[in-house]
Amino acid sequence: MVIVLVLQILFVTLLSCLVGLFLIGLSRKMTARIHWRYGPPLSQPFIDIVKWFSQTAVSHGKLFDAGMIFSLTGSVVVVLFLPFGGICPLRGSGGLLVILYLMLIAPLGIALSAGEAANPYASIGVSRKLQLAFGYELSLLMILLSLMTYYRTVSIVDIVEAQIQSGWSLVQLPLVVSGLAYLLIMPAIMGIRPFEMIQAPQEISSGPMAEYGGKFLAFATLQHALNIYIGLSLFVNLFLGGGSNAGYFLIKLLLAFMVFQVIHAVWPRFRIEQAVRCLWRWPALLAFIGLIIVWVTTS
Amino acid sequence: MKLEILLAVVFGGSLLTYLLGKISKRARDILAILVLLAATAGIASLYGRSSTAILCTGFLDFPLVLRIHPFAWIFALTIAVVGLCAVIFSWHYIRKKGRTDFFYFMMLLVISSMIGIVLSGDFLSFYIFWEIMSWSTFLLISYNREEAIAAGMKYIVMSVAGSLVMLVGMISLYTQTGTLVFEGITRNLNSASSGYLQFILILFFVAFGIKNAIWPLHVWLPPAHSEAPSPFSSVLSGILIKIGTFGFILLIYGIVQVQVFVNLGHALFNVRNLLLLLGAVTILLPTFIALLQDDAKRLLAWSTVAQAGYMILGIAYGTSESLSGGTLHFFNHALFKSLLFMVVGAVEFRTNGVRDLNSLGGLIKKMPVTFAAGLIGVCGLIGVPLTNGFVSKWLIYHTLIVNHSPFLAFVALLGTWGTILYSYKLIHHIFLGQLPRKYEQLNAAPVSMKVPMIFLSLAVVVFGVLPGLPLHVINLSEIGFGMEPLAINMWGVVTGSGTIQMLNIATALTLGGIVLWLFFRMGRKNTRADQLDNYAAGAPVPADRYQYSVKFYDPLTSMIAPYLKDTADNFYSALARGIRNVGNGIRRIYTGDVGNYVMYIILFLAILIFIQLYWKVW
Amino acid sequence: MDRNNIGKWFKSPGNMGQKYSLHALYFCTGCGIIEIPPTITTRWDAERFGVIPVATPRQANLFLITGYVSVKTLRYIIRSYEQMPEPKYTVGFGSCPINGGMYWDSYNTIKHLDKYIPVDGWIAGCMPRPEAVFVAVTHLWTLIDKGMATGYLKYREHYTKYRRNQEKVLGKLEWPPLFSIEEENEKSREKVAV
Amino acid sequence: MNFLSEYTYYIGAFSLIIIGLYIILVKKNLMKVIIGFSIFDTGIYLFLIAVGYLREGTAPVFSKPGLDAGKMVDPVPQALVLTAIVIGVAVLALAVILAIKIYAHYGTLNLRKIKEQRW
Amino acid sequence: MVNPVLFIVVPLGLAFAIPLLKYISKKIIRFVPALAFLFNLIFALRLIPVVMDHQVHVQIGGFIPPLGINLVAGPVGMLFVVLIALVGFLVSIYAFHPIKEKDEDRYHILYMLQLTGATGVVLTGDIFNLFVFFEILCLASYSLVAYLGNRAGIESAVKYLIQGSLGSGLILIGIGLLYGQFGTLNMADIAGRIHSVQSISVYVPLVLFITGFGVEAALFPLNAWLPDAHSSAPSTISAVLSGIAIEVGLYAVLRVVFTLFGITHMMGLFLLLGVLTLLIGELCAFSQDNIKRMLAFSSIGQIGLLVFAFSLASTLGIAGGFFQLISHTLGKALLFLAAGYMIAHTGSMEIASFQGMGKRMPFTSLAFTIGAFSMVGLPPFMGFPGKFMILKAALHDGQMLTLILLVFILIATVIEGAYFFRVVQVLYFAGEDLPDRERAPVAFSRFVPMFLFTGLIIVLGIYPSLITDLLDASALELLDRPDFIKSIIP
Repeated sequence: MVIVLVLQILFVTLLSCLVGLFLIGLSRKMTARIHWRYGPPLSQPFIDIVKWFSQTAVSHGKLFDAGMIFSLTGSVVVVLFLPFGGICPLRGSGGLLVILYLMLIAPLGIALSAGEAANPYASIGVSRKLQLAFGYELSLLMILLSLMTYYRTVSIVDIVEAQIQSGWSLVQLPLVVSGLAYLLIMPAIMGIRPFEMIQAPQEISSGPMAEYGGKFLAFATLQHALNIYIGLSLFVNLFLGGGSNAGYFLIKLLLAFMVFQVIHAVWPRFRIEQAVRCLWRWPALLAFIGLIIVWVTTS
Repeated sequence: MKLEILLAVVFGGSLLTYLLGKISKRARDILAILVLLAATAGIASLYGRSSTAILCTGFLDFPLVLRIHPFAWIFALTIAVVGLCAVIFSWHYIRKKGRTDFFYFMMLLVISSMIGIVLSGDFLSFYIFWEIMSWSTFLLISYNREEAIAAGMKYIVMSVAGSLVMLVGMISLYTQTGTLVFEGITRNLNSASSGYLQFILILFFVAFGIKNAIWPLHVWLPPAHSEAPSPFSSVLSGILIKIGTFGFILLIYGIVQVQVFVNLGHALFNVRNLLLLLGAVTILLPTFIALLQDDAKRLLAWSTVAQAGYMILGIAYGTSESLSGGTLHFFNHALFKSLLFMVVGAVEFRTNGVRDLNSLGGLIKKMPVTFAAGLIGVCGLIGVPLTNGFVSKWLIYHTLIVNHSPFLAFVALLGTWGTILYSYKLIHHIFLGQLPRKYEQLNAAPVSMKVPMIFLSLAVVVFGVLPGLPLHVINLSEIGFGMEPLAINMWGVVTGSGTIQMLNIATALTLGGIVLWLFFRMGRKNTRADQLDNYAAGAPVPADRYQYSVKFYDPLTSMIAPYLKDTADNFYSALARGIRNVGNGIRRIYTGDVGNYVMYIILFLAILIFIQLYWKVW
Repeated sequence: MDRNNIGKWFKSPGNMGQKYSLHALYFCTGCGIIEIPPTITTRWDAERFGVIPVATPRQANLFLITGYVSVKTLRYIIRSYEQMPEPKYTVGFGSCPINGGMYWDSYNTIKHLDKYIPVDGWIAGCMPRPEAVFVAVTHLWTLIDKGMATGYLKYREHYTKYRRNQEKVLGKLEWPPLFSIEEENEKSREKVAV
Repeated sequence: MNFLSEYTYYIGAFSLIIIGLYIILVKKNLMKVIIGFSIFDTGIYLFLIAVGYLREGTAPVFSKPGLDAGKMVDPVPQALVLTAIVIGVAVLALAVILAIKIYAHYGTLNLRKIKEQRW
Repeated sequence: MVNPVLFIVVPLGLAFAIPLLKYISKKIIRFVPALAFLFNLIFALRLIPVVMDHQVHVQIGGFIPPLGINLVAGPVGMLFVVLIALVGFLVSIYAFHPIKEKDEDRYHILYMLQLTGATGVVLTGDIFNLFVFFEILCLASYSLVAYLGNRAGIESAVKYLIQGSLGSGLILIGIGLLYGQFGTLNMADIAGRIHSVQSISVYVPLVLFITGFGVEAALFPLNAWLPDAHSSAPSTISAVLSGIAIEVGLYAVLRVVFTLFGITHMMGLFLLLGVLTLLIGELCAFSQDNIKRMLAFSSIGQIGLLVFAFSLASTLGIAGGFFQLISHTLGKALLFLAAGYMIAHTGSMEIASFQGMGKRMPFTSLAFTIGAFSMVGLPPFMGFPGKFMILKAALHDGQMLTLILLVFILIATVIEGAYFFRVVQVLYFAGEDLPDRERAPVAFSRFVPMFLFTGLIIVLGIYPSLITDLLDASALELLDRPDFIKSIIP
């Protein structure tokens, strides 16, 4: 039993890292093809990771290291709470609310680490990250609440199972508005364009990452990869019915990702206040309507 | 320990401390700590006990009754422990200031009267201790002079107003039921009409709401918390405002039974919904106002207001899970908020009173223990898993979601995200970023400050991993209120619709952290860089001019700031001005001209006679 | 390209990683920067070689000095170079960093960049075309393969000399030395060139 | 006319009281106000006397046999008036002394100008 | 048991002995008032258990009422006698240290006359004697207000005199009217027959009495003299004026309203009047910068509260009113003494000039603070049981008007709290922190009365049951009118 659990954990963690990195590579490739370029190989993120690990790195203090580890730990643990096509290692430990809270750890860790770096670009980046998070959380919370209210549970596994019984949430009438809202905030959750102002290399020298080199950058990239995976996985699990097995789940993940990738490739960046305003206007409105619909229909 | 002896120890101890201070300062400090240690031990020894004792048989023909039960026990213990930490913290902190005997006396008096409040078994002794707490708090808030005077004024005026309203409610209960002892009131209140009950509840809600800083009644809190001396701020924020929470629980669950409370009045417009609405507003507005603050203690003060909203939400919702959440949040908030005020106090102490976030920075290098404590406190405040704030907030959210109140849950969750923003601002501005040159010679916090901070940080983490410990006591008190207790174990809570299991989360996070740390060690060893060895577009970093924390969330705050006027505060200020103007106008009737005065006398006579002629009153 | 040679990856992951993931810091000192946008965008697409621009020296391992180096910019170049993590490679782009180029007699221009920081490769020309960059990159690959792109080691070894040269031009530097400085170092300076 | 002759003293008394009150109310000069008080008091004394007065009554002393107690003037009001006059004189004296002091301090007796103590 | 006449005779005799004693020693006269009132205090306290049992009557000259002049020492009377003796004794200790270099003997004579007048007012059972003693009280008060001889004192005294003697004149008219109808001056006698005549003819004397005594009792439109007189008198006299004189005026009103006329159906009017007085007093005090004026206006407010409490006309209300009355007497006397001592130290009556007093005069500041807390009604001080009892009575009353007025009382109390706490803050926290050595030495004669007042306030605040029996008996005396009449005129 324990061995199965350990195996599950290892499998999910590694696979999600791989998937995340693969998605980053895919993203670069897709962007290049849309730009009429040849583009890097799909393995480029892995090459980068290997390179970073072979480099020296400069640390600004204990918290600079610890924050980074803390951040990646947070992301890895979130992954353990998400069903991966029927596999969910920590299913009985708190459900969506715990996931929401664990999702805090990653940005908090990076923020602490970047703060210790004492670099103004990093601070600006962190500030933007927190503000952007605040922007999309408004909608995300309402969306998740409408789901939890609809299914009367806080457990994500239960929600997935309920969808297997009754079909995808996205196509069920009370939840479709929420689903649309989720689609709108998805790029912000994954940190891709048009909500890429956190890093904005041309503007604030890649923001929180400004002082990261070597293995720190490797960790940050892994964290970013996991972040993309988590955002997509939440969407797939909550609205696209999860997956009965890992393969099916991954296909859904991939398809969902490619939709957003197209947007990423062609869109410019918002300024932070434009982004927040945009996020607070349309997705929030939709999510609010969705929540009201769910509340009315279920009470 | 007998309850009377306990009270005698704390009250007598506080007086003795004052007198001893005239002889020896050091002995006074030790005595103060010993008194609270004795109180802590005494309260701890009362665990699980339920008993009553008569303090005095006839005060205006009312008996003064003391009683202990699990619910009072957890409050009393928290008060004693946080009070103890604050007093230890004062050891160095207060040394620089004048009037130290007075400070210790009032500090112990506040703590003693709070213990008195939670142990009181009837409304009269409750009120007496309540008022002693009010005025001693007033004196302590004003202790720092200058701006503190206005803060103290705001506090005491609101406090007096609140307690008068409570007095009216209490006497009204007496006329209705013929007794002031809690059990007697509960017994005799069954026959009361629902309109009367709502009237009473609203009266008491005003009184408790002022102490607990519910939204339109919160205005005293931010200035008071920020201007009080820091050890007292931690008492103020950690436990004093929770006395309001205590009152709420006592009233709703102990006196008016919760079944009665939930079903009271109109389906939509009733006191419960009013309280829930105010709780939601209390979470939402102060959270965002805290974002705008640049004063560390004021930021924490607004955060306290916001957190009080969670407790109100939990208490007013009226399920056993929500009550557990609210009470647990009280307990947790007492720990982490007093911890945070101590952290800010330590920084303030070392930097000679700098609280302005924009002029601090980089202190992690100088005060690492303080930083760690601050980080843990902030994590608790946000509710990062493995710290105690998480479980209590989870309970509140869960009960709101499962019982079909998504909008309240939304407000509560959104408040948490606002909390992240201002918490990070606090930590970042004080401890992270560039260390200004003037602070390069800064010392770490003295031991007397580190000890309580470390203790409280440990408590925050321990109760975060083992929420079963406080929840067990809360369950006992819920049984005392005649409610269904929660299904708990040492590591978490089991409900039909979602479980929380801190064991798994803790293991996952710890193991994950260790594995990733090992993985991190696999990479090439890194070198340490100075804060000036930093990327600045290739240029060398100009020392002391590389500050960047001003207007940290400006894009966001400039958007929301116009909607965040503290209208309640403006209203009260206008009211005070209005009363002053009316007073100034009215006293013009004393013109100084004796002819007018004679005219008043004759007019009075004439009016009295006119009354008789017109209405025939005789 | 031996990018897909698994065996080699296992034999020397460090070298392979450095080769195929050259994250470049373009130092826009002069006119040379005009050739960089076509290099990294659609027309020539440097990304297929794994070369992408990055924002800060902390993330870079390839330093491209694109154009003449004035005394003023030298300070920034040194600072950025010292902040890059090791191993790091420097490539001088155009004639000016090599010998001053058309500014050979300017009082204000650095004539020989390799006096101040080690340079692993030069791209001659005024201007060199983007293809020349790729030539330099592939050349750098071979150097890395052979273990000859060791400018950063030289910098470490002869830091005293470099620092003296730098201070001769720039005066006292604001930042502390990166490595320890020997008091008396009579070793003759070695030419470091491709 | 019967009415007038019946109530002459009362009419006189209340006239004096009203006049006194009028002076106290209207006059600015402190001395005049004191005089007004004097008149006011006199009115009251007259009123008290009138209360006890009996037309064609005798002194309330049984000086010779055969006097009807019912025909005697009531002695109590007279005693009251005596006391009241004593008190009145004391007040009057105090008032005058104070008036002197006022004049020493303010140089005026105009009550409309002595307004330092107000609101 | 002691004859109640002595409570009047002893101080009166000693007062007139002062000019003689002056020739023996100039110092000795300082102790005469203290002696007299200590005597009163001790014997009055010993008389109280007797009075609780039955009323004590004294017929002057052996004539039985209604013909003779009589003294009635009931619970109410003795309560006031004790109070007057207590305050008189403590305040006279304060005057061991002379108020003014010259004319010390006059001060003591007038002081004793004033308090003797007050004692007489509360003990007499005869309406005309009430008037006479009242005049003694008033005359002494006028003179004492002018005692300092400065501009403010003289001006206030003149205004006080004009208003006060107008009031006295009205009382005298009222007495005349009553006598004309009933042919008697004994209060019990009049009370027994008051309902036998036409209503308007007793209404006019009632109104005249209320107005006349109301001037001294500082009811709302009649109280214009009070702030001036209280603020310009010497502090000891302010303490007595505020602690005794207006209470005695109130006593006279109570006697008239409850005993003499036995009114039951005009109480709504008095409730309104009380709350109006309260509100206006507190509002005016709120915006004062002069501490003695502030305290004076606060006295007006307190009188309003007392009027409200008594107008509830229930045992609870009157007992509560008496408790609040005692608390106000002790508290306000303490406040005036403490403020006076601080004024003597700083030479200014501005509140702002009391900065740093907490360091310089720690005990005085503490006494002031405790007095202020007691005034606001904070436990464990004496104001709390008083407020508690009044609120209890008001809520017990339960009429709509009372409940509405209750709201205003609460507002007024909050305002009162605001200005008292402001002073406390100035004492302790305003301005710069002073070093310890600037402490002023505390004079014994100043310390003792303040200490005793403080102690009494705390003790009675913690053990209000010490006096509640007496208060209940007093309330009963006022309310149980037939019993009162029967006990005097069998």
